[in-house]
Amino acid sequence: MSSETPGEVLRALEATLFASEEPMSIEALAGHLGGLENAIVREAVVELQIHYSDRGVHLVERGKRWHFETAPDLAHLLRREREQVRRLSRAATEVLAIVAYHEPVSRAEIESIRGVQTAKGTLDVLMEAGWIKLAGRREVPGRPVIYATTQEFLDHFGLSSRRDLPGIDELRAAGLLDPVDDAFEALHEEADAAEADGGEPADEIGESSEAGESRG
Amino acid sequence: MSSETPGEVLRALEATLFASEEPMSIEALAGHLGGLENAIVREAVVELQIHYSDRGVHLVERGKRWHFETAPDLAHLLRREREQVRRLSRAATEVLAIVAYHEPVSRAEIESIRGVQTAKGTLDVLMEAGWIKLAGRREVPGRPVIYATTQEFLDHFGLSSRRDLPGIDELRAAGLLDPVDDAFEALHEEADAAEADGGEPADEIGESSEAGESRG
Amino acid sequence: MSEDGLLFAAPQAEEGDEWEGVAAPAKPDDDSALYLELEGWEGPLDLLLDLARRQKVDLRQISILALVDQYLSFIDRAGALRLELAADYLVMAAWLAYLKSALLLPREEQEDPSPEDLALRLQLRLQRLGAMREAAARLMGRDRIGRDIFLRGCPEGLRIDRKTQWKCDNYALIQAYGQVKARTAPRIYHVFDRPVMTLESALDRVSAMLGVTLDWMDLRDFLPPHAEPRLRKSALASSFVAALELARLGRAEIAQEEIFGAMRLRRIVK
Repeated sequence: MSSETPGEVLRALEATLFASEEPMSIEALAGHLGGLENAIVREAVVELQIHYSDRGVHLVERGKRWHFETAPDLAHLLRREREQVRRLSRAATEVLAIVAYHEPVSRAEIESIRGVQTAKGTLDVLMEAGWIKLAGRREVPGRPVIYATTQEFLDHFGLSSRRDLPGIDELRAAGLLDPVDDAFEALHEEADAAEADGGEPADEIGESSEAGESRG
Repeated sequence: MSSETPGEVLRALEATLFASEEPMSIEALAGHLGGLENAIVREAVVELQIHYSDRGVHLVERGKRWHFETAPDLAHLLRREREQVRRLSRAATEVLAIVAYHEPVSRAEIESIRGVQTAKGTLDVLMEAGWIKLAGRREVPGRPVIYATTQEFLDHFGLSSRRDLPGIDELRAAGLLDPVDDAFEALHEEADAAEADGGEPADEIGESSEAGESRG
Repeated sequence: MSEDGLLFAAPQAEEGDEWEGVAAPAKPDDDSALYLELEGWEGPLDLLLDLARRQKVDLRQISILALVDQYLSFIDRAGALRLELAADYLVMAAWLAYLKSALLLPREEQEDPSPEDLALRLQLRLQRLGAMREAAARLMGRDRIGRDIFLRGCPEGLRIDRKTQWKCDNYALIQAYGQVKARTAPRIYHVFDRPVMTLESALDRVSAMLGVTLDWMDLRDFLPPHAEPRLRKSALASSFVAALELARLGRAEIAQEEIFGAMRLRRIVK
């Protein structure tokens, strides 16, 4: 790509993004570059992204903020002996996934999915890592605190946005992000509808088929 | 200037130098990249240097070690100055006027003329603005610092000398010596603000940054 | 159920392939202990989920009854190994044993909620947990910053220094000085004399006038007849207080017919 001399905006963007200690939004970049128009900055950022797309360093967008990072395919060269990445307990990884796929979510909701009480420490660890944050309270009786993921979470796991979460569309389509109660009722309604149709109760829904098998 | 897809060595070098926390020697780079020959690494580093020579980030050699840094002509982007225009608070304006009419004056003299305590911050603001300066010490017990106005002050207010300031008689003729209602109100406001602060009478109005310092 | 009590101490035996993943290798320094490590194990639902996986079928297709059987046999076996079972495992086991018996009972005798419903709920729950567990694994397996992907090692950092440009104009300056001067200039105060009737003179006046008659007199009759309004006001106040004082001393009585009505005064003859 662009082998010609890059324009001044491009050079300034490149320098700013290289020097910044944090990912920067288009607005922040525009502001830093002395009030350029957002549209111009956006265009230049995309051009820069394309320029770097085949290089050892990539320009990526994470939750509407941009930063440079090393190309994923070079991980084998760069992986460091001492791992800088926090090792999470399985409990913590599950809780993180539940927060990410269901956010915002209360502790009770997390527990109802996991089926076990979630130790206070688990949420603390995730908050300390900067991956989840308090996101207010749910306006239901008890006003429970709810949790959501952070910009740092997107950064760390290389997600442009929550829509990038692996398999989230499939999970949603399969109803696997709906609460058990909803799924349960939906199945019952289906079964009732089927019965009303005069058909046999669909056997993959109820337990009848299995119960039947086991009796046999 | 490699506009073609950069080679693998180049990409690896780019990523390694980008991620490194300190400048790296050719040998260290070669070692890091799985024992490449120094000559190959050197060649690639030079190629990379050329690629970046007209960009916003340069690859530079410092004492036989290489690292990326912001292009020198863009260094101003790293430390930006942002100017903001602020109105001088009433207290500061009064102090400035007193210095202008009575210079050189000590802080105690300013206070006795104003009839209110004067925050240190107020004088600091005026010095920061470049309108007053320290003008030595008065040879009296305690040797208090005395203040005077600057050339910048004259320039800013369009005065060729301090004698251009209207005299007391002229002020009176202009009605500026009449006990103006709003002057009283201003005083009351100050007193109220000070009471609300729970502190001593503050002489600052409005300027929050200076408020609170007056207690000192 | 809780995350506590996940460490099971037991003789290291029968790390059967069936339970791999449940039993982590024993700690080398204590080979008599079998640790069910936190890495893999958390609670009953986890175990059930793992059992479900082990059947290597879609959760929707598996038999809850078979699952329950396996879980219960795990608990049995753990008991045989003298595993110190966590309370929640046992609670779950009891619940599942109930569920199993209910599933085996003839349909008509079943209560509400039916065991089928309970089993369905369990299955739905396992499905969801399974989905999340898989999602977590995929998330953790992504290229992660600090492990696979790196940010710039020594960013120069961006700094913004704010500088203030102070604004003030000529007029404001001179006006401020004028105000200081005006504020601190010596000031002359005029205090005006006001016509007043003191309490003493009112007392004298009221008692003297009361002495003349035995009839009721309106309070206003005691006021100097042609006084200027300000003196009248003062006289009214003083006379009122004088009347109260005389009443207190038992030398006069006061009457008022209605609120804000005329106040009348009469001498008391001793």
